[in-house]
Amino acid sequence: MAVITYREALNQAMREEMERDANIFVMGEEVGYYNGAYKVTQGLLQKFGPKRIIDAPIAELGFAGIGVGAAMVGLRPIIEFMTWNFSLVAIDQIVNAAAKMFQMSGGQYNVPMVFRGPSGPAVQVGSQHSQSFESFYANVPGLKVMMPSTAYDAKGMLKTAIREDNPVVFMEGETLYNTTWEVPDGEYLIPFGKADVKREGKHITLIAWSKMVWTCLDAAKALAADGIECEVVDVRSLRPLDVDTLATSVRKTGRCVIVEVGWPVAGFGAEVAYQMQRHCMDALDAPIERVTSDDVPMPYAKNLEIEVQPQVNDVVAAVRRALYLE
Amino acid sequence: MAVITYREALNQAMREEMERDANIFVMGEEVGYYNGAYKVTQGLLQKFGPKRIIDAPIAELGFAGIGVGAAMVGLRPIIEFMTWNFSLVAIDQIVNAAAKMFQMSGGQYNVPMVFRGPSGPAVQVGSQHSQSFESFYANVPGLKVMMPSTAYDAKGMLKTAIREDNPVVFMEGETLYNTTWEVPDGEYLIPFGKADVKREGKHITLIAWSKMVWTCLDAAKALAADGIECEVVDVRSLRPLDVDTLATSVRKTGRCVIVEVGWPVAGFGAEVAYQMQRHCMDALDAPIERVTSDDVPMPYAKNLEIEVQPQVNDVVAAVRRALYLE
Amino acid sequence: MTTPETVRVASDAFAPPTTTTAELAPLYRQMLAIRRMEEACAKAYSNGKIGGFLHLIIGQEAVCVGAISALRPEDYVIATYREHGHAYAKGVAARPIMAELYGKKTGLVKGLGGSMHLFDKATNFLGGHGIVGGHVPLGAGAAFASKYRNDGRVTLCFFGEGASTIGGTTEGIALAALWKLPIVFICENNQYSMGTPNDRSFAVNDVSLRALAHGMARDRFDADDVIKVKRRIAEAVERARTTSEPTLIEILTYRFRGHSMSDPGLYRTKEEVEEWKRKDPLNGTREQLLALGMAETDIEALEEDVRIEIEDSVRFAEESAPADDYHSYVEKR
Amino acid sequence: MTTPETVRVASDAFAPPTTTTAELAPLYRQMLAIRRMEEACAKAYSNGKIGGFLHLIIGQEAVCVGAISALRPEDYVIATYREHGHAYAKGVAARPIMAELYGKKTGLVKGLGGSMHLFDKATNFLGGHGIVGGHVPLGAGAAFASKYRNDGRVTLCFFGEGASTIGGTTEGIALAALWKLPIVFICENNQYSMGTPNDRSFAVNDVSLRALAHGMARDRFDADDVIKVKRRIAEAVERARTTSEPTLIEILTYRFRGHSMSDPGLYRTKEEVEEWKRKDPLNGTREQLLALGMAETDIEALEEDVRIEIEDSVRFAEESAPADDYHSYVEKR
Ligand SMILES: Cc1ncc(C[n+]2csc(CCOP(=O)(O)OP(=O)(O)O)c2C)c(N)n1
Ligand SMILES: Cc1ncc(C[n+]2csc(CCOP(=O)(O)OP(=O)(O)O)c2C)c(N)n1
Ligand SMILES: [Mg+2]
Ligand SMILES: [Mg+2]
Repeated sequence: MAVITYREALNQAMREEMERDANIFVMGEEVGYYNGAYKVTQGLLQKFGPKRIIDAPIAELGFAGIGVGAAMVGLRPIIEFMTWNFSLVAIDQIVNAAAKMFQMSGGQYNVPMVFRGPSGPAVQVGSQHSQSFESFYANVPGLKVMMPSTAYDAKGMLKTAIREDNPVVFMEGETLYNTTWEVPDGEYLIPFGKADVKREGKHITLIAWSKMVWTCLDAAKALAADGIECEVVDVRSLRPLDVDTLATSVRKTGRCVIVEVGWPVAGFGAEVAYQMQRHCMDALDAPIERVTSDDVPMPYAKNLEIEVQPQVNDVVAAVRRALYLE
Repeated sequence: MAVITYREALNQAMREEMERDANIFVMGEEVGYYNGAYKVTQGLLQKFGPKRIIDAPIAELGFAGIGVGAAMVGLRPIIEFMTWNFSLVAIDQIVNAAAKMFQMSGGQYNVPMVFRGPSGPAVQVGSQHSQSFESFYANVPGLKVMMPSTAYDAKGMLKTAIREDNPVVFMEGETLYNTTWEVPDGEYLIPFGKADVKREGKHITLIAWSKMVWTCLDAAKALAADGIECEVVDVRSLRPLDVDTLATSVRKTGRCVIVEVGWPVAGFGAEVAYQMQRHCMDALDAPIERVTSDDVPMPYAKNLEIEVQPQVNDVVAAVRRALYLE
Repeated sequence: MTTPETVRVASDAFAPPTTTTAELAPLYRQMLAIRRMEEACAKAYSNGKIGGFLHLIIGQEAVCVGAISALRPEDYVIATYREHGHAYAKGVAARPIMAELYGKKTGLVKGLGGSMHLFDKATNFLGGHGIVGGHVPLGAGAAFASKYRNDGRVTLCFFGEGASTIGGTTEGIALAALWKLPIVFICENNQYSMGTPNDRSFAVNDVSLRALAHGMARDRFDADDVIKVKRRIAEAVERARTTSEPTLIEILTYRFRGHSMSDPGLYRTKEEVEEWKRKDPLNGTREQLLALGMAETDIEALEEDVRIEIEDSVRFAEESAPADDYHSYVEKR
Repeated sequence: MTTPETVRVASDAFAPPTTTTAELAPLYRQMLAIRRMEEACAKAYSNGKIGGFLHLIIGQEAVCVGAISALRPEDYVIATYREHGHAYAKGVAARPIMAELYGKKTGLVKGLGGSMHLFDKATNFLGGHGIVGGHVPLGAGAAFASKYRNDGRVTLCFFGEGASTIGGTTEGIALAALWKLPIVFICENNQYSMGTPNDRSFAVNDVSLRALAHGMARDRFDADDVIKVKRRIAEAVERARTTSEPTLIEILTYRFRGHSMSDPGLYRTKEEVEEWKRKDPLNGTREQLLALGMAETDIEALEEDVRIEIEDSVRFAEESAPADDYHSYVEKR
């Protein structure tokens, strides 16, 4: 087992899949000569050449659509958004073209492609660059949505996404690229619709995805000192959602806190909360709690930015509320 | 009291407000000479002239942005999307410009404007033209989201939206334009954040908005024959959401079915469900039920289109499930 | 400040096209079949058998027929919601088109797409798209794939002049120019975007000028003669196939009907419509056939054949079973 | 297939600009203040006092200073995330800019926006926008409002050459052309869009050509002389103010630093950077001032004045209280 970064895991996933299948190409801003704005595509241009690693001008709607068109006729594009914030100018291609093509064409045209890039607030980049749009994409039939939290998951999930025959929205944690995790040497795939219990516990279930998994693990550690054992479940695949694994944990613990870095109103956590009350109502000993960012555009100042986002102590407080400890 | 159509109510709202304030203008495709693709702007060009009723070419991103810019310097644009389906090419201006401007500018630049147009499936217009994006917009801080179900609400709510000093997403029911309702002769305004009990009942609460309110009222009528008294609550303002009125009803009845025409996963109904379990868990006698469209792009064929969308009998069935009658 | 000339031909000395009945008769047949098919659609729509939006191309048939006749079968075509003719010209039969509009199980896309979303993999017809401009990058994507695979295919991408400003179209064209993709962009300038005449759509009434900033070849001409359309598109197709250079072509045409069946078309004068009808490419082509020596009886036989084909397609659609499956097509099975 | 000339001047006979120390000295002062301010920003960033993305305009100062000097105070300016200089040139003081970058309560937008989102209503500075192309329609919107109110104001809308393909930019420009809005679009062509040189951004390295299809006036020139910038922008401003005709202007320039502080700029050669640095508009302007007869001591006094101003702004930022309110600015209070 090697210990590698989340960034390196994504890079390996693309590299291995591209070696396997000549139909795969990567297109996006600065993915080639620059080796990626966040260096996720480091070295790929050198290895695969400019035919398969394509630097695109700033025209997300255009090159996302080129990806969809190329996928319709059998190529397997990986479209990188420099960040998912910029996907809003291209969302029409994702929702109205990619997601609908297989159905609109009566099952004739598959769209085997991945839209990927970093998501969620980074550090002090302000309101237009600090957004989490997973609830948008998870709403849309025809899409799959994955958000890995570790290097291990990142690699296995991205490989699965690349092999999928219809469009996958793959959101990486912008602040996770440097985190490390053990990754096996051989090939492995992590299927869609499989959540992962990242820490076992019996008093309460914490549900999260992407960077908030780490926040929950930290909170769990802190609470363990008080004898509170949290089970931390990483959603990983938001669509399809692994309701079973989530509900099994919540039925076991009887309590649930859902943590997301997105905005509160109609965030994806609301969907998780709905599913949990639906499937576990009889087992719930307390209302489901959600911890989210505040309902505001992200401020720039560092102190405010921290205040706005879920921190370990916010999760701890929510757990204590759910356990009626305060 | 006059009985007018929903379409006419919207028209009156714009007309009255435009008479009151010369800063208001309407911009969109076919709003002028064509009198609106759905005739909502009928006669406005004639009355206010081409300076204030502006036919735009097909460039939603561009003219939505022109609206935001004009609003920043004090005009009060009403931007019509021919349908909200097409708002996806303009969503960047709504989410990244309009919604964030007041905050990004430290409170200096207000954006007093309304984005409006028909939303939701019409009849047999296929997957790209049959969508409900309220859960997208309701997620975004800096926006307000309104969806009236009757002519009365449409007029009072649109007038409020037009007078608001920051951006309002105003989604009209494409299939409601011809419905009629009583409207008082004098001026009235319906504030943000006020749900409306459209029918009183004691056994169960049905929560809906836009066209689904009518479906719920029909279901309530059908269920009344079996002695089941449904309370039908019309959300009206999705953001801000009137949790109080909704929760008061649910606490009274102890049961809740949420009905929406959108897709199931991360639909706005999930947020409503979360809020209700949060505020009413101790009063709930059954898990909250949701009725939504199926999790598919809209098919064209009429029979399938009906099958996909929530019908009266689907609501009736959900009510019976929530009442443990089957 | 100067603006370039607004009219220009592809070849500086473009000879008036000559043709034969062997070449022209099949094109006449296609145009007529599309005309009759769409007339049948209009009737079925009025009778409530077809629903939703129905955009007819009646009057513009020379564009799709002439252009697509310049292609090989393996080439790609992508179009808007006004695409029955394009599908037919690419080789899709009337039966599955009609059945699709009727929402039947035997429809081209199983009743899931309807009028605006015809697709046919067998003939390399890439749809049928409802978001204005949205399909232009898709067309560029198909061309990108051809270049990637070096498969020698060319893509024709049709759009309306009303679509020429929106980002989807302009970004698709710009990327095709930058990456030199084997594609021909064909703007069907039918003078109106819904109820909006061109002078309210853009500052200069010449969409082909948009090629200039991209160093892209361009052409611009009337759709009065289907052979002219074929020849001039062929020139661009050849350019795409041999040098992988894209072209932007604007073809001036007119729709005789409203924007869709629900549009009475009040924004145009009777005189204007009548004037264009006098230039109806079907009449012109029929006269040309006679002039070329095709016998009136042979033409009538061809017309009868078309009548039978379309009637049959309507019967087929009427008698087919309703669409019955919508769950299978969300994700890979 | 022909492509129009790629270089063209606004007036056919454009005389080399003449100026006076009275006109030039304040522009030199502004450019220098922007340079020193951004150097101070870079230092503060390296010390962790400023966070997030920091895009410096060092090397390009002649563009914003020259262009904005052609405006009246009531005119509007809108720009990208690389806008410290534009804000300063429009009249915003160094103190609130620096405090904003420090994330302080006294910041121009109360610490909520940071480097990319400066806004100032008092000077009609409309921001500071982070989505490439997204602000171009906003600028057109301000110009639309001026025309609507007939208030005689002009809007300058700045963007990078990398932004010239995206729909926001092209739609904004097209609508301004169609509706004849009083706006001047200024493309600051600094040769790179992040790490992408222009030959990978567009097919023809001349953004001003995009005006052709819209019948829009255009201009294109080097940013080597701040007075030249001022004069040629003034011509377009005058056109906008008197005839409400928009203009698209491309100004060739160069950023001496990386795209942002986190970019080492490895995609450029040292030689290339050095060559452009030799054309540094600040040096040229200083020499011009001397040539016009301004005393070296007077120039030094001006420079000392700038040093004090910027040092003061840093001190102000350092000493200000942290930002403390983010809830009030979501919706109308
Ligand atoms: C993005 C978007 N905006 C608006 C519409 C509604 N709409 C459909 S067709 C049309 C007019 C298109 O005109 P043109 O491009 O000239 O094509 P034509 O219909 O004349 O063939 C409009 C406004 C749409 N489908 N998509
Ligand atoms: C829609 C969008 N895509 C991508 C980005 C990321 N990005 C920020 S600046 C930039 C380069 C812009 O280059 P140019 O327009 O030439 O301006 P310059 O930075 O050179 O001033 C990119 C790709 C963005 N902010 N918005
Ligand atoms: Mg048209
Ligand atoms: Mg640049």
